[in-house]
Amino acid sequence: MKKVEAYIRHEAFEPIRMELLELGFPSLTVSEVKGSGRQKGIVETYRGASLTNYLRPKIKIECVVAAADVKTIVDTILKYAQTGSVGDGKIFVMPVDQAYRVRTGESGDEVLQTHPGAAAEA
Amino acid sequence: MKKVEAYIRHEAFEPIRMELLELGFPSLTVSEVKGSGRQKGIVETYRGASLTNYLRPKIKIECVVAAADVKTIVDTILKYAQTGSVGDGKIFVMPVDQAYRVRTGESGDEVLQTHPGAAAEA
Amino acid sequence: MKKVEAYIRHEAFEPIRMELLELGFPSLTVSEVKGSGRQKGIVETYRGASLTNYLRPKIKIECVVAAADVKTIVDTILKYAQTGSVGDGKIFVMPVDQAYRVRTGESGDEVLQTHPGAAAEA
Amino acid sequence: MRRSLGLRAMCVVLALSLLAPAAASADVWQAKGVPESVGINTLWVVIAAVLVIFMQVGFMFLEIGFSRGKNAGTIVAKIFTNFSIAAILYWAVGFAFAFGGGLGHVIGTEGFFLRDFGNPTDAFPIMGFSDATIEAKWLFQFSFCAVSLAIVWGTTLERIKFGVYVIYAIFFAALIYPIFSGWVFGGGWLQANVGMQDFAGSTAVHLIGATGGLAVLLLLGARKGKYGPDGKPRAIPGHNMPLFGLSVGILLIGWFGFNPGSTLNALDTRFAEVAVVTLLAAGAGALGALVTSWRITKTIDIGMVGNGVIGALVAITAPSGYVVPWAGVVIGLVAGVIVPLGVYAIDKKLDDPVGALTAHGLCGIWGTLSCGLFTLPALAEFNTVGKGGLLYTGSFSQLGNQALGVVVVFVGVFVTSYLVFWLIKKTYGLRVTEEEEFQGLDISEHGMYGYPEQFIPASELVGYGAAPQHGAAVSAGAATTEVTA
Amino acid sequence: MRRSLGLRAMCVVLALSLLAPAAASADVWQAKGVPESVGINTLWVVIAAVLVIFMQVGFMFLEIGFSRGKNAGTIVAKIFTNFSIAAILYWAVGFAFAFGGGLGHVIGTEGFFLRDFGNPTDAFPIMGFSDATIEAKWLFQFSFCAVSLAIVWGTTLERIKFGVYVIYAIFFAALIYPIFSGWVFGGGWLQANVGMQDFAGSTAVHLIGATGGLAVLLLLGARKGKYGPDGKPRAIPGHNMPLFGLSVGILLIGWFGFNPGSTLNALDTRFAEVAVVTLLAAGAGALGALVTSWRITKTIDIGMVGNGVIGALVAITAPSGYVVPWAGVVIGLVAGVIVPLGVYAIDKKLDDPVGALTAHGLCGIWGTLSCGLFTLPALAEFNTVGKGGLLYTGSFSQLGNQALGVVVVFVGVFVTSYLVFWLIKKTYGLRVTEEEEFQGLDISEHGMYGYPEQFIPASELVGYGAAPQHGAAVSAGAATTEVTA
Amino acid sequence: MRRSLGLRAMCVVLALSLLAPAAASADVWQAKGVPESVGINTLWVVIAAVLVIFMQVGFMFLEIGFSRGKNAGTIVAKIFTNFSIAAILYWAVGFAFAFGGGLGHVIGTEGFFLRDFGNPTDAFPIMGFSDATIEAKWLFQFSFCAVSLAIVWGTTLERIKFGVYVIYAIFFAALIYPIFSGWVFGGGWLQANVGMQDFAGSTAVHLIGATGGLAVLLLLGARKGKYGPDGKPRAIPGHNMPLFGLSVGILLIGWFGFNPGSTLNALDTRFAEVAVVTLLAAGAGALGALVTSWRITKTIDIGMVGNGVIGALVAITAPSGYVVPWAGVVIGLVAGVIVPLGVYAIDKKLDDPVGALTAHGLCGIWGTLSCGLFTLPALAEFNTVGKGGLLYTGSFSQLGNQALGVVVVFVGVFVTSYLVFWLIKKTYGLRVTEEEEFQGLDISEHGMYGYPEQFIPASELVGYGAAPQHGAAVSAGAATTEVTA
Ligand SMILES: Nc1ncnc2c1ncn2[C@@H]1O[C@H](COP(=O)(O)OP(=O)(O)O)[C@@H](O)[C@H]1O
Ligand SMILES: Nc1ncnc2c1ncn2[C@@H]1O[C@H](COP(=O)(O)OP(=O)(O)O)[C@@H](O)[C@H]1O
Ligand SMILES: Nc1ncnc2c1ncn2[C@@H]1O[C@H](COP(=O)(O)OP(=O)(O)O)[C@@H](O)[C@H]1O
Repeated sequence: MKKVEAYIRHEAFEPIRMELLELGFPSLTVSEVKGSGRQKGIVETYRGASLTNYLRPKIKIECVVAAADVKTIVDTILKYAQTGSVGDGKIFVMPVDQAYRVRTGESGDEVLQTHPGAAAEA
Repeated sequence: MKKVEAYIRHEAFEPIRMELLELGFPSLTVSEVKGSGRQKGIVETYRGASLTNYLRPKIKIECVVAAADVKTIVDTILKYAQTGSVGDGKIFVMPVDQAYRVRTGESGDEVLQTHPGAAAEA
Repeated sequence: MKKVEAYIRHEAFEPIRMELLELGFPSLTVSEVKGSGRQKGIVETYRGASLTNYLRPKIKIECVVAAADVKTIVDTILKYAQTGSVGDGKIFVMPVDQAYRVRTGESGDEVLQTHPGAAAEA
Repeated sequence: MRRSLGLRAMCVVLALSLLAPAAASADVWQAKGVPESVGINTLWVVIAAVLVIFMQVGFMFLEIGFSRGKNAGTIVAKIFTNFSIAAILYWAVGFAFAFGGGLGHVIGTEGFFLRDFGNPTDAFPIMGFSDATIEAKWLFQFSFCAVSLAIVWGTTLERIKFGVYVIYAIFFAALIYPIFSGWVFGGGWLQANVGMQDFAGSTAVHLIGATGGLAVLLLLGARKGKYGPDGKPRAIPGHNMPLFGLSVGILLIGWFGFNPGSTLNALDTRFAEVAVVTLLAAGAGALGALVTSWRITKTIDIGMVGNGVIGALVAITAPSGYVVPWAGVVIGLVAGVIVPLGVYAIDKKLDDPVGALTAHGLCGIWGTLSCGLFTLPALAEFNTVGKGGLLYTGSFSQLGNQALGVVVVFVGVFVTSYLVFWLIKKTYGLRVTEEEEFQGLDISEHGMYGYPEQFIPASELVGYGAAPQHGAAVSAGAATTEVTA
Repeated sequence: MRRSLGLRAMCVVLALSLLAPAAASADVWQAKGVPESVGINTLWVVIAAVLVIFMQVGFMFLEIGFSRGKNAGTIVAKIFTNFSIAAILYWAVGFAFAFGGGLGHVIGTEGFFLRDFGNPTDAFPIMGFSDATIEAKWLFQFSFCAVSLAIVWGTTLERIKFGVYVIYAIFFAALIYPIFSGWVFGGGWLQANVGMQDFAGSTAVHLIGATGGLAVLLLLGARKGKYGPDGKPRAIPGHNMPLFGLSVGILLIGWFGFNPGSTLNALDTRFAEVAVVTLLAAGAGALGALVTSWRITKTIDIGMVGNGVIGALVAITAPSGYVVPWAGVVIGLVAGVIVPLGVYAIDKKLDDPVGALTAHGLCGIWGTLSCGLFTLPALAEFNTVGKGGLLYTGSFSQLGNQALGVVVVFVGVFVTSYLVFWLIKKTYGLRVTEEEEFQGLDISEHGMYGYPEQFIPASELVGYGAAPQHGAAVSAGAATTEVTA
Repeated sequence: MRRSLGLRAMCVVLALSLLAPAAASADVWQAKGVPESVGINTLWVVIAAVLVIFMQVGFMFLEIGFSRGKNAGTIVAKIFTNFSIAAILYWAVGFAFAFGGGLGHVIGTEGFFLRDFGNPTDAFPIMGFSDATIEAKWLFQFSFCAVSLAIVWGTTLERIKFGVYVIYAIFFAALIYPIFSGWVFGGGWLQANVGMQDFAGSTAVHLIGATGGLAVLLLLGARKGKYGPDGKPRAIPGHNMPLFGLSVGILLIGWFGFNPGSTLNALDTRFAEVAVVTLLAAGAGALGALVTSWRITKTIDIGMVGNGVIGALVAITAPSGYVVPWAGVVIGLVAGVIVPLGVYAIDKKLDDPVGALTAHGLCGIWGTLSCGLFTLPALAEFNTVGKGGLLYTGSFSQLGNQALGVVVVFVGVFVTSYLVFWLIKKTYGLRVTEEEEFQGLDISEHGMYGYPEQFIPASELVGYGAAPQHGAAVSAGAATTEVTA
């Protein structure tokens, strides 16, 4: 089991979500984060004084999948999140020991997603 | 050391927090996330046009504990977060290499929680 | 590759970010979280009834670096986040399997940061 | 489906209201050659009416401020819908029922659709002391009806079905308010025969509204989660104190129309004195509530200070035309003390999110009774209603009459309102489902949040957020800076 | 650089406006020994003007409520800038062009800088029926100009360059509005010769504004993302329905100055009747829009209820001085039905975030035409403009004159405005860059968000957040509690 | 404990204020048989007072908009508490001290509790030119006192202890404001003997307020974090520009009561001319500030445009009754230029979050001095105060008198206020703890956030959020959709 964490632009999320859904990976979690990287900051002015924001808003996607599915997820994210400009973001893959579905209490790979390869349930 | 990450409903959090506190696990972090999974979306209308939200608000709990305590944490979350309806959420367990307490700079299992089994500290 | 996750006070972030930038680690992500730990709660009153918040706002820093750089990151965070009072927070280090730069699709250690030891790219 | 009931009823009433006068409409207006005093007094009454109409915005934000963010938008729709229903029905029938009869009447009979009456002074005898035109008087009295209706709903926030507003508004603006307010200050039997004093409506407007609010609350129940498993009330803080501040400010301004405008007369300059009394009461009320709530909770409760202003204004409404300034200060101060005590006490059992039962109910009662204590005999005479208060006359008679009036109106409005709400509950239903309540009325009743950006994930909104679309330099206006080495 | 164009132009006009009258300024004021009626009518006109000026705040929040949060602050700057330009220019030249000529004029020629005219009654003959002072009349007419200008921009939110406001405002307040409004209610040829009825400006104020809005919209285009790849409109919800509610409430209040104030006269008491007609129309409009939108979308659309009020008020503006109450109800109701239908239809092709084209355009047209149906002959006579409507006279002639007026004004304003905007587009540019649009106008045009705490990360703000700085016990005020074992 | 000091003092004053008149209260009101002019002028004065009272809401949102969200709610409580203290004390003693004496007085001696004076015209000679009733005049003058008090606190936001508001308000409304404003426009020595012109209070209201604000600021110090380690000012943006826009809009409206109302007279129609001058100045001020700040910062600063309006209104306050329109434009324009320059300069050393020192202080001084330049001799004569300005007379004498007045008032108010604040600092304390400041005044002083949902984690609020409670289909209203395969 692996967790894919991606920090991407807001605009990229919707097409990624839709393709993942089609591919059988409906389950993921997103959150609003602020990232610092190569992307430029933004300078605000207020009553003559200025204020620089180095942190820019990003969407963080968290998606836990079976190890075999990592490539599909990463590729899908790369496909839609790439604009070629600085600030496109990063994807990280991390190990996961175990997963539980709260509703049923069951655990293991089969709780992860509903893609063809996984234990269907619906 | 393990990190337990759980995505649950807002209402479930309060009882979980209270039981974990009693069990000696006062330390955890929560954040507001939006999840997509089996749960249905919601359709809004605005001036005749409609807008579907597939992402529903969830609470994410992050709690790092000694490997031996993972079961206690997972069981507590399952106990209170289970309603039996779609959207109850997931729990993931992940490996952690090291932990530091910022206040003292010390590291290791003993910085994690204040439960009986861990190095007490008051 | 390792991920450093730190839960710290808001005020500590700015100096940490600046020092990391100087050290060649410009890339990181922050988010607003609420933490529960040893720190005291806060009691509100509303029309005579009272309401206790046990969760206090914290900043979560996420920073993925090469394994060799973990110590630098942790030390920098400890340096600025330590006030000595309860509530200073925790740092956790976790394994990461792989990293991708979305803009270019490349992967591996070199996508992580721009510090001298890593593959420069500018 | 379910919702169409109220709307259909409304349409029928509306259609009727239009057909009738269409037959002979030309009679409303005639060329005028009127004395200057008519113009001046009409001017004052219209301006006062506009100030009172502005209070709708005050009630809107009182409720918005004290609601959770998920229930904020619905209030906007509610206010304008209710206001509109009241306008049409008070024009069609309400005003006639309230004012269109001889002194001592139970229900008026002249002046439907503001037409087909002879000399306005005969048709609406109680307002004959003012020569302002009947249109101005209608506008002013309508604005009171709309205030009274707005007050009702303070107890029902965050859980009531929208259609209930519509259905009850019809009954309220067409019948309940006109009849009972008519008894009190429309020249009805309580005013003309009992001699009950209520200058601008502590009872006739505020208590009537609060009584309707009590009736519906008893049938509706508390918001889910308001009372813990132990039965103890829990804090459900409103989401926006600044907007609550706006509401109090606007209500305060509106009250300068409400009370002084009730003179219906500018030329005797009484209205300026009423304004001073009103202001002093409001000030004393804020301070009374501040100190009282601070003594109890050891915090400076923003809501209490604001509600102290409102409660004091409600209390001074009845006596404002009958008392001198120092009495206004006393009346306001007592109202200010009542506010936190009433709110804390009622909150133990009844879930009244804005504190309407206290501010408009208890303070309305106190204000009405206070005439029995503080009415200056000369002013009773000037207004030709009732007698001086206990303090001046040593007699309890006026106080008794005030109490009688309060009881009659409370019982009358409570019974009729309870009946209407009970019928609604049995047919259309009063309350949204638990699911809808949890989601919030904005999304469940109106299909959209009142604050969309706070409830809809940014990634699902079009062009939301402040992130530059490309990493490229942001052009003119927002200067940029390189951060990487 | 680019932005300086408009500003420079403005400065020049300003300088001119100051130099001229500086030479002989003492002539404006003379000691007065005036009949009481002058004071009274002046009082009413000034108060009405203040109510109408308050509508600027209404338009501010109408636009703020319907914008995304990243574009909220710019509207504040826009409103005051436009208002100010209008004030200076309408004083310098606008009023003179609009009103300062003989009856039947095309463009006025007297009264620049409110000076150097002889007897005001001769210089501004159309307003001779009122003896209010010329300063009061100017203030009132200026407030209309400012409303009309505010209406223009409803279609342009969230993407227009700030300088466009400045440049067009100069043309609008100095020329476009004065000339065309002068034709309609400044005693110009449409009023004096054609007999077009427009009591308070359904055409002269609202349609003119909406027409300007249409012209700029055609050149400006939709907000990015408004239309999907399939060409279908997508929802871009505004960010704040409570503030939208505030806007409607304030506009409603303002309209009690707008329509009744257009009598310019308190002593004939007509204004009270106009107020009643206005109120009833607004009420019917809200209900009409509520029911219509509910039938179509099955939700109670908050925006539609509010826009129903606005649309009905726009519609009743022209006939308010010509019709009786029941007709007001009908006119308002129809406007209420028009609002959702118009908004849904226009939204398919044109991106008009606040619905100005419908509320001020379509409803303005409907209101103007409705005089041709419902004008009471006696009131046409009283106002000495045009004749009775179809319903009373059986003749289509007034309706035809109304239609002619609408067409003339629409075409005239559209052509001149389109030309001005086209020139702006070719030189200064109309639209911010895509990047700036995505970021939002607040940061890109004004260098700071309208809601800084929502867009700037807390860790980058000074002393933001509510976290205690040290873990130590929080002292007085906020009690604390130990939570760890 | 600490907090009880101010409250107790307040209670004592209050009790005294009630006891005294209780003995002989019936004298306030007498039946009237007054000339129509009294009614008309009283009407205008009361309406103007209501407009000025509305400015409290303006100041509320000015401060709210420019504060961080954690300090927004406290302002609501502050405004109503201060307003209330001012009401009670200005009625008890303030008005008498200010106006109740012969011309040239240092402190008035008649009219405490608005009673026990003989003929009002003799008791309050300076207001004898108007026949409006004394109650109306009191209401109007009180509203000025409340404005002046509200201005004080602009410099103190986000760090002052609530009790300071209470304590200083008592001194201010009872003594400081009455005495010094009385010298300037209450018929005191500056007005009667020196001939200082201040029509509506650039000095008597605005400068007095700003001077109090300067005194407290010097003792209070800057907000934590405002100045960096290098001593350079840092941006602490306010949290809500739309609400700032609301404030400016309301203040603008209020000023139509403030300046024109200061005629205390409707029948001479001067008020309409004052209104025109006021409006033109405001417009010029917005444009002056827009251009000036844009030249310096290259952004269109929303706050500056709004503050330009306010600064210009402050400046035109003194001359509004003395100058002709074009002079109003010049005065406003200069004030508009002063605003950004003053704000930027003061911000370098003094932390004045809303810019009160500039808008009310510098612009108040400029406005007062501008009389010495632009006063039309005929208007000086009409108002029977002072002489024409330099521009007309070539003499510096009026300018000198204006300067003298400014200096006297500034020094007097500064010294007394500094003393009061110094005493408060030594006893009760001026400033909350660092911890409380960091947390925000809402939670630390009032025990609850002004925006609870933004500061309290959703999971700790009752029924917060928009998440459906069960995964089950959301019923009526919000349609739903399956998303999983
Ligand atoms: N090493 C990292 N650790 C955590 N977050 C990162 C890291 N690198 C990048 N990010 C996230 O990705 C976002 C985009 O990264 P950035 O360096 O600007 O883009 P690019 O990789 O195209 O140069 C950042 O704003 C940050 O949120
Ligand atoms: N594989 C996953 N990766 C990340 N988050 C997940 C994953 N599966 C579920 N979640 C989170 O859990 C929430 C509930 O999941 P859902 O599938 O709706 O419930 P259920 O497991 O009861 O069918 C989701 O909204 C999402 O936030
Ligand atoms: N074991 C943990 N798992 C997750 N988050 C933690 C853990 N321990 C601490 N935290 C985070 O760190 C913050 C500070 O911890 P706290 O225990 O108050 O400080 P200290 O370590 O100084 O006693 C908490 O609010 C929480 O957000």
